Amino acid sequence: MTFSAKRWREDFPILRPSAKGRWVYLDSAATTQKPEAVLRAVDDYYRRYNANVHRGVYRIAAEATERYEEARQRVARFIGGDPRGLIFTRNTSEAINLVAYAWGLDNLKEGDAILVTAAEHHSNLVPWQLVAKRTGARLRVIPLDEEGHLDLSQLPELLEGVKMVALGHASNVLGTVNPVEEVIRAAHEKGALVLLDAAQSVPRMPVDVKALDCDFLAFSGHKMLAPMGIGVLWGKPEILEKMAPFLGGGEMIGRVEWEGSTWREIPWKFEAGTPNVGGAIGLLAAVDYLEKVGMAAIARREEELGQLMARRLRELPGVVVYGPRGQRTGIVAFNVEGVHPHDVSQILDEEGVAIRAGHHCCQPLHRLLQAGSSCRASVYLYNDEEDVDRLVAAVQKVREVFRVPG
Amino acid sequence: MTFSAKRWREDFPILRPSAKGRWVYLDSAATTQKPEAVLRAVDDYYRRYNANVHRGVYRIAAEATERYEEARQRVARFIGGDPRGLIFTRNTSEAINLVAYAWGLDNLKEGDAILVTAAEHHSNLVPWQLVAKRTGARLRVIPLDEEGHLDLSQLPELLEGVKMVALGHASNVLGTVNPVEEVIRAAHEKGALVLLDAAQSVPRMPVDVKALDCDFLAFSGHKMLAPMGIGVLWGKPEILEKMAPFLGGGEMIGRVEWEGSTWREIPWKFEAGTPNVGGAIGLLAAVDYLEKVGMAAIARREEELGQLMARRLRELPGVVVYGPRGQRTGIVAFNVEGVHPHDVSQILDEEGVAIRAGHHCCQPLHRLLQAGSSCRASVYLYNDEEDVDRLVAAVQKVREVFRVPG
Amino acid sequence: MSLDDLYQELILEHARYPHHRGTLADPTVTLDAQNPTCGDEIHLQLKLSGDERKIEDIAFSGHGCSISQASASMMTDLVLGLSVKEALEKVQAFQDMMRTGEPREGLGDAVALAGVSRFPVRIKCALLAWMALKEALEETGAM
Amino acid sequence: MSLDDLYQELILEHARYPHHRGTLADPTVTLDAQNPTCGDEIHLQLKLSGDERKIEDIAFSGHGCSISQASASMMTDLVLGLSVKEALEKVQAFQDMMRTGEPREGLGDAVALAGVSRFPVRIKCALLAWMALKEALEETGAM
Ligand SMILES: Cc1ncc(COP(=O)(O)O)c(C=O)c1O
Ligand SMILES: Cc1ncc(COP(=O)(O)O)c(C=O)c1O
Repeated sequence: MTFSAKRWREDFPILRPSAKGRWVYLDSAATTQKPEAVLRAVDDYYRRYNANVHRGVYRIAAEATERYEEARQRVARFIGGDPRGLIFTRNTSEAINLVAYAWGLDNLKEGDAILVTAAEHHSNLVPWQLVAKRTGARLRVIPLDEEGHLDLSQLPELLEGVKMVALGHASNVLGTVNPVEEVIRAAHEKGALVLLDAAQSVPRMPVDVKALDCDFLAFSGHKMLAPMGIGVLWGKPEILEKMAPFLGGGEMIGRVEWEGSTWREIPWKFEAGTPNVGGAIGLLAAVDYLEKVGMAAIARREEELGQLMARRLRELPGVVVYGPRGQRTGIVAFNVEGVHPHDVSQILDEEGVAIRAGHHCCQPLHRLLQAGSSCRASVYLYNDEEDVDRLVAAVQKVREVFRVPG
Repeated sequence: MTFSAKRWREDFPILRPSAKGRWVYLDSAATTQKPEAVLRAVDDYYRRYNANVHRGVYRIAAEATERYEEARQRVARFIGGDPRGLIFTRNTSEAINLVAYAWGLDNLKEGDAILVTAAEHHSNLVPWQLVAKRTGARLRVIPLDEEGHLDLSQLPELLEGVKMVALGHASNVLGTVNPVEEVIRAAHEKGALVLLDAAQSVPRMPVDVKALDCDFLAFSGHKMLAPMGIGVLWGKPEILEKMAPFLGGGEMIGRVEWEGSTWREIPWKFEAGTPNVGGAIGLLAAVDYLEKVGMAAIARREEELGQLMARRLRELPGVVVYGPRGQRTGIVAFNVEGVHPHDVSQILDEEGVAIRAGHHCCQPLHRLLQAGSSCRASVYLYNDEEDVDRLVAAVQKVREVFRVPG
Repeated sequence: MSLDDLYQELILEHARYPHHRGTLADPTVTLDAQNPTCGDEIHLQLKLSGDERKIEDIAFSGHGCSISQASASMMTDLVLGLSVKEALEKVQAFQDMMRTGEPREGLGDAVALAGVSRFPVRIKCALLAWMALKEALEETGAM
Repeated sequence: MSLDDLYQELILEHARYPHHRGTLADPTVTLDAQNPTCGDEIHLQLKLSGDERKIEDIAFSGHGCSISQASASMMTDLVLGLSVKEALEKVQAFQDMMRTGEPREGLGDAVALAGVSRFPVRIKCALLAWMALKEALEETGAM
């Protein structure tokens, strides 16, 4: 059975061809487009049973609450986790900050270390810098090898004194998937916890928190077909239970007295105020859609297209492709010699191909790559070989306009 | 010119009469319903120009960024504030927590006091308890008089040693509007800052931060026609500039190094990760709609219906209405003697009237009212006198089922 | 679903004049439980026999809606005099009834609450006292 | 809007072979500016006459897209030898041109950048050097 991107594409209103022809979207690592099924689920919520959750006795309030909690169950099942550990946040960034504050402020102190990798997204780096500053803990960095893989040769030494390993699962620049099982095992042996930044893995491969045995996992709905404004932190219930709350407010309380308060049980302890119910319902529909397509099929497909894209781009003279030559995801960062990524992206846009240009929230990694910025093309289930052809042809056009030698 | 709720009602798909007749929604203080214009604006975004903001060169990314920043300008104008001080959050709760953490952790210490009122919503109480616990600061409470108005007779004494006054603008239970100008003036004289919890004021009356001279203002989009998942913190730019960031991540950074980072200018310094662009665009459309109806007209209308509801309910034997007899908003809390609010709300639901039952996130206030919980009916621009009739008739039905004497 | 299912005369009677409402002079176990979403609270007290095998006396106080009050009243009627083991079986039977909506035998007046299962938001109200009992009995460790 | 507006030969020439790229031995003012959304950076150096009235020499380094590089190159050509006041007027004229899209007189080669105004995301690129110059001149306080 071959994967039919063309068939899936029909479900995405924004991807329908216009009079000018078909537009090619290759920026799904930044945010994905949304299928009709997700848009309808959210619309149906607002047109039929929009209400604040948890406290309403009337019918639509009960229905909204039920669907919201069903979304929690469903998304937890999707990642193989206990739903009591599933907290809805705005996005990956907020999820990581939640842990950095609620776990970090109480569990880090002078002399402790937090271990990250050299390829970390700012969202899995800056929160740890902020909490390090407040607690006196220090950051330590797992280096990369030439191809962008983690260099784990010094891992045991790096783990000395580490309380938290904050680790990207799949890179948003290099197209690598990190050997997180190995790091998790080593970290646990030394008594450190592990948070996985799964913003780029949960959308594009099967992820099972039980099998991985990670302590925390963060991801964003908008990168996996759901609307913006909904994300997830999953944490092991026994760890979450011991943590102080993060945001204070409605819904997360037990008993409120002037002198202090008690908290509701997890996961609600970590959800303050009116949640994004419509967003959670959208994420539920997105997860249904993804399972219909099949996460294993998506992962295989990503790998195929990623390989093809990397190979075809590498064939062009004056084009450098970052990341490994072997196994990879459908996220490919590259540069055209002597042409700034902004200019590449601008010309590609004129050719009807949307890619991202910049540091992709990975300034330290770009310094390592000795590039101020890069171009990034990333595929999703609606892309196919024809889109890769269009990309390559458009990069040729860049070479012509800027007279790139070769 | 009379206010035509009936006309506005037609804009709200969820409020259209079904075969069983017209359903009466009286829970807008919890969350409002959404007009077609808002639903369409969000839908149009996802169907036409959904993209991650700020970093994209291609056309729809540019359009999404422009609309997102236009929403900031527009919402800032709506509250009369400098757009550089307008930060998009998930909701009021997150907005208040932002200040409690980012301002509080660095500016509160042992011996300092935070002043709140006895009617505070948990979202404007618990964040301060949390930061008080971390810093050694203490909470102090402005008491209420018999009718639920702030008792300001001891204000100068209460303000001694206070660094922050966290003050509800309009109560979500009592229907009162607090004399915030007076408190702000007194607080500023003593060098204290003032945060207004405007979750219930911005949706139902003209609010101008310049005129009020408050330092921070927090409110939620979902309580003013916008989708869930979008809220606002407005702060005076000169104060925000001096604050450390709250959440770390993409978008809020200047230069990221391993050892530490610099921040982007305000307001972006306080927006980490992918924002809820669709939500912001929905809020823009909501603000447009509200200005078309007219905030002054909405305020007058609220007052009329609030008065009517309070008076009609008070006329029923065995019904107690909380809050003032004089001026009030369209939020009315009450109890039916000997009948638990859950039971009242259940019977009202059967009669097609949706109200809220519970402590409305105001446990301390309910202890003051000597009620574990209460019923709350709240109107918005789509409600009218007929809805009040329906409410009163349904409460009569409660009295019959439970044989309330009188 | 109809209101009459929910607000049957028997339920209203129990809610209006609850049985075993009050406190015990010499309880073996005391347990507080609450429904944080609505603020309802129950304080449950048990007096167990010397070998902690049998519920010799029971009382409850606190506040809640008619369903939670009636449910507590019916429950206390039912489990008074039972062994810990029997009482826990009743709790299980009541939970099953709430989940399935099927009336269960051996629940005394509490069978009238079967209709609550059709009002999902109210199930928590009906369960509050039973969950408190279960927790209290498990605390005694007398099973 | 068309790509040819944006990538005119003159612009590409300046981008490929920028004028006054480098550093000064003895600058009066040095200013770093960046466009945080894309990471582009400029280091601008000025040598002012003794009374700080006149731009006697100018140089820039850093990295950025063709538009920002070309713009910096054109700007340095334009303001070299001008008084601080004249230079600030040029900055104002360039800003106006970016806002309105109308070509402005007296901007030298930089008039070729008028078309950038039709690409809103790129305006920041074109403005980077000019904003740096403005800030640098204001820092000298020589106005
Ligand atoms: C006065 C007041 N403050 C704060 C909030 C919290 O708003 P949100 O739940 O949107 O964060 C509410 C509404 O629930 C409120 O009425
Ligand atoms: C690896 C990685 N981590 C974190 C994030 C942050 O996600 P969000 O912006 O949704 O918070 C992203 C996406 O931008 C990412 O690619």
